[in-house]
Amino acid sequence: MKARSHSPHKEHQPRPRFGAARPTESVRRAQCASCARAPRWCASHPEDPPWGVRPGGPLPPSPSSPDRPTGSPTGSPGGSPAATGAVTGSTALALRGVTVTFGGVKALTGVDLAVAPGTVHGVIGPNGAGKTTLFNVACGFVVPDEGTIERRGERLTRLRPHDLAGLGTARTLQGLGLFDRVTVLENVLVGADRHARSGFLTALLGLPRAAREDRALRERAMAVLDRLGIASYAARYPGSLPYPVRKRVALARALAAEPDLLLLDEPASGLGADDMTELGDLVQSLAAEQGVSVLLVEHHMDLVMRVCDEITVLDFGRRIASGTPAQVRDDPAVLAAYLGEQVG
Amino acid sequence: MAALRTRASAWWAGSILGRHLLVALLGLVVVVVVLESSSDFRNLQLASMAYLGIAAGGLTVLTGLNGQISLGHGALMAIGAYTTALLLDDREASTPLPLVVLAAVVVTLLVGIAVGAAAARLHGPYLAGATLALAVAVPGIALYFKEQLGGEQGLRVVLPDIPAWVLDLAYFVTGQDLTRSRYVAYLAWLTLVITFVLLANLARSRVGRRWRAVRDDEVAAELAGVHLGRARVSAFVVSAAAAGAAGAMMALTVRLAAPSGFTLTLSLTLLSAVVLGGLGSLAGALLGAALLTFLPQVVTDIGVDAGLSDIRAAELAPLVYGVVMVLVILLAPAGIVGTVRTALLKRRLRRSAAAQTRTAGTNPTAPGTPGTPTTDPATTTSKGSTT
Amino acid sequence: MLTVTDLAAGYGPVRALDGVSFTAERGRVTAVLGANGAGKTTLLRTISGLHRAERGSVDLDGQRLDRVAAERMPALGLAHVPEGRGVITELTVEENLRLGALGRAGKVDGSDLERVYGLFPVLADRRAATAHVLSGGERQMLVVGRALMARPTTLLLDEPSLGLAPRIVAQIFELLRGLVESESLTVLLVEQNARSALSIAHRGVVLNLGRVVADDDADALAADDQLRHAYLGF
Amino acid sequence: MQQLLNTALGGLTLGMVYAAFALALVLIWRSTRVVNFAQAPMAMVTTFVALVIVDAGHSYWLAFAAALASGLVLGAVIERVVVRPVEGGPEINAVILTLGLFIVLHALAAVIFGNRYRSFPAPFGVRGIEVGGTTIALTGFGIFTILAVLVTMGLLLLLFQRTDIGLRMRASAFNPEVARLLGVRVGRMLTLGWALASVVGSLAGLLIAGGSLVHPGYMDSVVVYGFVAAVLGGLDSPFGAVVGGLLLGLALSFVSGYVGSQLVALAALVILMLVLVLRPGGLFAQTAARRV
Amino acid sequence: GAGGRDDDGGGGDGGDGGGGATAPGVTEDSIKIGAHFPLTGVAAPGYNEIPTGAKAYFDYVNAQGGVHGRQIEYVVRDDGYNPTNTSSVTNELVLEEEIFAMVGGLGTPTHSAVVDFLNDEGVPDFFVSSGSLQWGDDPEAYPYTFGWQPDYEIEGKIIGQYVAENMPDAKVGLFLQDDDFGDDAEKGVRQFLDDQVVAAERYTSGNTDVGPQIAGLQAAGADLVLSFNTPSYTALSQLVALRLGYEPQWFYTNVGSDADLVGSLLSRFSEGAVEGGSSSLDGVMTTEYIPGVDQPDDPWVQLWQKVWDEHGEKGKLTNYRVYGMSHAYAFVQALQAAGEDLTRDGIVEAMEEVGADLEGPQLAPFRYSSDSHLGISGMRVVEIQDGAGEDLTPVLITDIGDAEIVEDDSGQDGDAPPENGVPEAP
Ligand SMILES: Nc1ncnc2c1ncn2[C@@H]1O[C@H](COP(=O)(O)OP(=O)(O)OP(=O)(O)O)[C@@H](O)[C@H]1O
Ligand SMILES: Nc1ncnc2c1ncn2[C@@H]1O[C@H](COP(=O)(O)OP(=O)(O)OP(=O)(O)O)[C@@H](O)[C@H]1O
Ligand SMILES: [Mg+2]
Ligand SMILES: [Mg+2]
Repeated sequence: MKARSHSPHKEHQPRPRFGAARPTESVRRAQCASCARAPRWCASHPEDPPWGVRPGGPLPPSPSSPDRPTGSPTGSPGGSPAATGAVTGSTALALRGVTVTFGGVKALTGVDLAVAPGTVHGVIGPNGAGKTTLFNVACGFVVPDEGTIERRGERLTRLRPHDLAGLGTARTLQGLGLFDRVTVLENVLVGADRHARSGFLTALLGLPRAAREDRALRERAMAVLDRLGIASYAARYPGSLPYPVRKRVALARALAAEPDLLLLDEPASGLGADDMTELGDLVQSLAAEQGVSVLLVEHHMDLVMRVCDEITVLDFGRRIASGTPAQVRDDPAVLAAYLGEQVG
Repeated sequence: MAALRTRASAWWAGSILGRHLLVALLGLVVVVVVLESSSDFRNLQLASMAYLGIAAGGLTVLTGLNGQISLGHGALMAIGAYTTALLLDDREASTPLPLVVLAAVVVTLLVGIAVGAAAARLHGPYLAGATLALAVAVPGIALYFKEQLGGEQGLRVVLPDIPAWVLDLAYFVTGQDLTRSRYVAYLAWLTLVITFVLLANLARSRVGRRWRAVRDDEVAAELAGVHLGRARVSAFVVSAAAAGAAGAMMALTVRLAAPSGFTLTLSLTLLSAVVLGGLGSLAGALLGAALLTFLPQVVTDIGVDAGLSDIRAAELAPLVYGVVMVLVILLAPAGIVGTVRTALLKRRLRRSAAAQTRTAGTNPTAPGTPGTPTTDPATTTSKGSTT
Repeated sequence: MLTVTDLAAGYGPVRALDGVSFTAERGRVTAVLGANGAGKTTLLRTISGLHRAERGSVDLDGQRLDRVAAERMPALGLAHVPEGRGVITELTVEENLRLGALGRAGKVDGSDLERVYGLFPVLADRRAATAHVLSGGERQMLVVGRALMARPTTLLLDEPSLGLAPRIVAQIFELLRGLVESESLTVLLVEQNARSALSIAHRGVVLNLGRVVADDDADALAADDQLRHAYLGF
Repeated sequence: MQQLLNTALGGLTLGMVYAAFALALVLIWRSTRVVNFAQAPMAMVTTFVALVIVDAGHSYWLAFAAALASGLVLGAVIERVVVRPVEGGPEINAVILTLGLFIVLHALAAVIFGNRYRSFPAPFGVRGIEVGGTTIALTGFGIFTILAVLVTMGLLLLLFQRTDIGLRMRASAFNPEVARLLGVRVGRMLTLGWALASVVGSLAGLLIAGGSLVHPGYMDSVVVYGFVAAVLGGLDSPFGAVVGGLLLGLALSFVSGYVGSQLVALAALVILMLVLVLRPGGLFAQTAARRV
Repeated sequence: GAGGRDDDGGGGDGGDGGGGATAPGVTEDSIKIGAHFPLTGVAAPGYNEIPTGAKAYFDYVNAQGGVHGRQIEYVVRDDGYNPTNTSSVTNELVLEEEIFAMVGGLGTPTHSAVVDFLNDEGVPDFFVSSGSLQWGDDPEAYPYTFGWQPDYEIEGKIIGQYVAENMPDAKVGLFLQDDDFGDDAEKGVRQFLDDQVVAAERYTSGNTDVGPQIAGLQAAGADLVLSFNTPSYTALSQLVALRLGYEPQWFYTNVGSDADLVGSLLSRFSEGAVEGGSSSLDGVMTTEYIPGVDQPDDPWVQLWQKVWDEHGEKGKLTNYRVYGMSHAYAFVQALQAAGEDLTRDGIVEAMEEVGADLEGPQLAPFRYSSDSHLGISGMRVVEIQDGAGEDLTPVLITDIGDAEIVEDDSGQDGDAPPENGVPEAP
């Protein structure tokens, strides 16, 4: 595959992994006539259907696969949180005066941060500044010693990660955190699981309802995989897949939950330039077109500067700066603490 | 693994239950044929294979799908067995058999909730230690409450007379009278089939999916909205319930529930059966149960035929049994079923790879070909710090 | 001087390396570049004996390295900073560092530790903490620091910048340059970020699909637009 | 009063015995990340070796030394021959393997040494010591046991905390690949771990056997309580093992004496659960580790 | 039930065994019998010697031409003292091996698992190796089951009466195995000296730490300890007593007082903490219902010695083996009594008729009759001196419940085996 993927004229080649990876019917049919490239990746197709999902639950029939039936009505009833996220004007996530200490270590000290709905909010800072801890607070792994967390205007207290996931918070880990002994599809299905309603008995007795629901979930999951261009890996086990593919699987799992708040912890680490670009586009479209609010931690400045609407800079657990990329980049404090001399 | 794992490639429609029932039906036919064509002794042996199989099935779900190790399932079987014994204490015992079994399951299930909840936060050796203690503690209770539980002698189990309609049915179907031992064997195997269908349903459902997620990566699972505690406890309870059913069948087969019947050895052999057969696979569990049931006798017979005195032969039996255990682990680390399966996968992988390399420059690890079921983290190149 | 000749390795049916040959001069930084899956990590793992070579040879200053067990490498002055998962999270920061010095020939003394702590003050504050609590970047620092503890003469770095803040990356690259000059190290540097890698490397080897597609002076590579677009992504 | 004292002293000696065995488990856990269920039968075999030597008319101490030595060898051999292949595999396989070994060693011992009770000598008195007219349930051998265990614990603490070899052993156990990269001869470390653990195990065996009866199964009850003790303490801590052993020994002794010997195992379960529910990593586990 | 009609050795109890024989397991020239013993595992030590003894005697009889020209084939199966295994090996013996009778199956919990099955299948279940009452106190329920050794209750009674009469002001402590053994015995003992008992401590077999129990007896100030336990626990209790400096008068039951064995166990501890040799139990009181190896010149023991030398395995004659031989002897006699054409019901009837008159090593006659299948009716109390028992009482016999204790006049004591060592029908 890589032969083609890395040949000089790749702009006019199908994307590497997806092109080569024996595309599913849908993918191949989806290739844009002008540039023989999956439309969703092709800059010359602004009208391409948005990424991921649309408010209102069931997945839209994606043009990349006109033959695929729409998701079953059992999907996510009553509109996915994404809707509310987009509608209510209140902030998607707001941290006020959050302080976290581990033993002696002050990981966070009185950090304020507000993510406006449908925006990409970058968090940068030196290693050990507290970025991941911030995430851990936002998704319930760490209970702050002080400070409050609000989601869409409601204050959250002592909610555990799985509760928050139920409320539409999704997160990717700084590592990969894939389920290595189940297939890629199942990895994503676990993410989509929060849209299932059938209970234990239904499962135990294997009632038709369970089967129906399962089918719906699978369609959801496949749609997400397809949009990330890794549908062809659905039946594989993550362990031996190329690294970027695994990164995408992790992302797909988060997206399958159709979150309205997405926390991405160094999603680009270890990715090549091309994958990074795609990731950037993806993140932007998520925010711009689904009103998904994204909180992004990255050390790749070019990416951060490109996709973020707003950036918060942490150092030693304190917020030392925040503002638009432009403002932040020229902030001397940031330069000193984080960027060092060579910027971007 | 894969026996329970949902074939990811299959997003084809179709009732889960339907397929499992089909398999179950075939299974039942086989059972009838085998039981009818074998002696009373074989029937009883098969009955014990069945109850071991049921327990092993439950354990393989717990350990294989949810990654919780239990050295205490013998104790859970004991609870099922004692419940049965208490309900079937004399010929006039009025409770119908199905209710008895149900009661055994429910009681064990309740105990399972307690233990599972306590064990939910434990991992690896700590869980092993806790369940180990459970395995040795429970028989002691039976000793302590002599009056109610019969102490060392244990409780006799009186097998209620075979209902007339069953006799008639059996005769109608098979043309033979139904002996008591065969009756027990049928009960045990019927229970086994039912249990396995239910377990298979769960394993293939979202419940099973969440169990596997928790097994593979707790943090990621929690982030994906899986309630860790609930997942682990439910897995434990399910396998406890199976153990309860197994205990009930054991009581009916052995016609006694006594502490010395539920030593630590039982729990440990159960676990080994599961692993030797192939962790996570119901077929493997059954295979392991067969191993447990038949190996000792076979070995002893071989010994006797080889001219050893009965006593020497008996002493050798465990030796051979142990050696077999060690060898299986060394030669078939994924258990018998698992190893066979991976062998097949490898073949397919190699073939497809060959196909790939012929058409130059395509992805060597092409889609559609499943990777090896488990990839050793050490060998997979991976980035970012472990979280 | 590290010479790799016709090296081949793979994973089952997957060909990860397919006849790779190149030379890394002593006292120079040689960057190994290429897209994901090009075989960079496999190359390093094969050189340091973690992965079995199916063919070809590796030669370090006149000594055959292939067929030498991984655990003997430090004694030969070769240190490998693995890709990810390099920290032993159950040990404390200092134990990790001490471990780094154990493998090498010479005697350990405080100065090594101090040098590393000087380089990464964050770690100094964390001496006694189990590495488990470290942040991603802190772990990466620890791995790099640990490699330095071995006072290697040959250093294999697999994406050392992974998850590190730009300033730290700059620091590390500075340090490398320094070491290469002062102690004439042989450095084999695998990097995703080709631009910054080439900025300190003297030479660059570009892998693709397990084959060497370019092997030239760093600035020459950086100058070659077509190559840059095709493989280096900038 | 005297009963109280004697029950306590009995518990103390018993606890030390559990501790001795727990130390062996801790050692092997720390150095190979395996819980070795075959530890007991291995110790049993070496004890029988000692018995053979004593029966041949040699001194107790010669037999003692021989038992430890044979323990060393046995441990090393077993690791190299059967355990090596399963290392790096799923941990449950190692568990099952050691269970298999358990059965094999038992059966072998029954065939070779005979499946009957035999008495095992003790180097010191097995009569209680006279204190002011009354005898207290502490024998010369009991004191020897206590000292031996404490010394062993001290040595283990030194080994792991202070020495390079200890660091190497732990590194190999936690992350073999990285350890190799750092020049640790992982294979040797694992062998060493098994060998040392088996020596400590043999010591435990001798301490349990001394002045009492042995037969192929005489260590079996210790398997459970020794393991429980180790888990109580938190498998990683030698100190914890000893504390756990003492806690268990005393508790069980009192339960057995004042409640009923049938409930001893139940008591063990209850204690273990109480501890683990509060501290899932045992008494002396490090503070809650970072998860993300 | 009717056996499966297939080739792999079914046949069940259908009475259609081989050849011209009259019962399953019986042919013109052979009788196949079976037994279950713990040959492996924790319970094996000691007990695993019983079948070797029995086998030696059967071989001896076979060498003498067998019984009614039939050779006795003795099939032993291991149950590891686990009822589950007992039931499966018994199934194998009855359904597959098609034994004629079960002889000497050992253990209360283990045999409980199969007694129903054996009686349902109509398999003679002779001489269960256990003193539990249930082997014979209810012939109605278990017509095919016969006990052999004196049950624990009468042993308790005889001991109790002896103590009550000869040590009226002893403070009695009971050291009991926590199962039917201890319970039945306690029942018997308390009939006579309920008021003298100051403490009753129970140990769980398998738990080798009896320190707390002995400490309990010591604390209660018992100066006479009646111990109902197995030999290894005799040794353990002695050791603990040493540790505690506790020196009461010990009274072990027959089961636990195997002076020869315990002596060898207690011998050779350091610093002479225990005097070596079998004299280590000197002064201890116990009971005796068959002569043991401590009486080498008893004619029966001499017979056993001869048998063992000729047909035994390696290893010396032990009381366990003597026990095995003794009930083997009784079974051969039962076969003689059952006559030429052997049937399962036949041998049971024979036992009920003449069982009480069986010759044999036992000092007191069996209680076999149509309304009791209990074994030997009595024993004598002895005190161990130089490892051998010295009579304290004549042979006393009684029965369960409140049957009184009387001297035995059957002359069973002091009889001698026939010349060829093979019994005739009584
Ligand atoms: N559980 C814990 N116990 C002790 N210290 C901790 C714990 N978790 C985090 N820390 C410390 O808190 C600080 C912040 O950690 P965090 O992971 O948030 O940093 P980060 O900003 O994500 O760094 P990086 O960019 O390298 O990932 C670090 O110094 C880390 O060592
Ligand atoms: N454990 C494994 N099992 C199977 N295939 C593997 C394994 N590790 C790597 N591969 C494959 O080998 C090839 C080379 O992988 P390698 O990790 O060496 O590339 P890389 O240049 O290091 O990529 P990256 O830049 O992502 O680190 C890739 O196709 C990869 O999918
Ligand atoms: Mg981080
Ligand atoms: Mg790499």
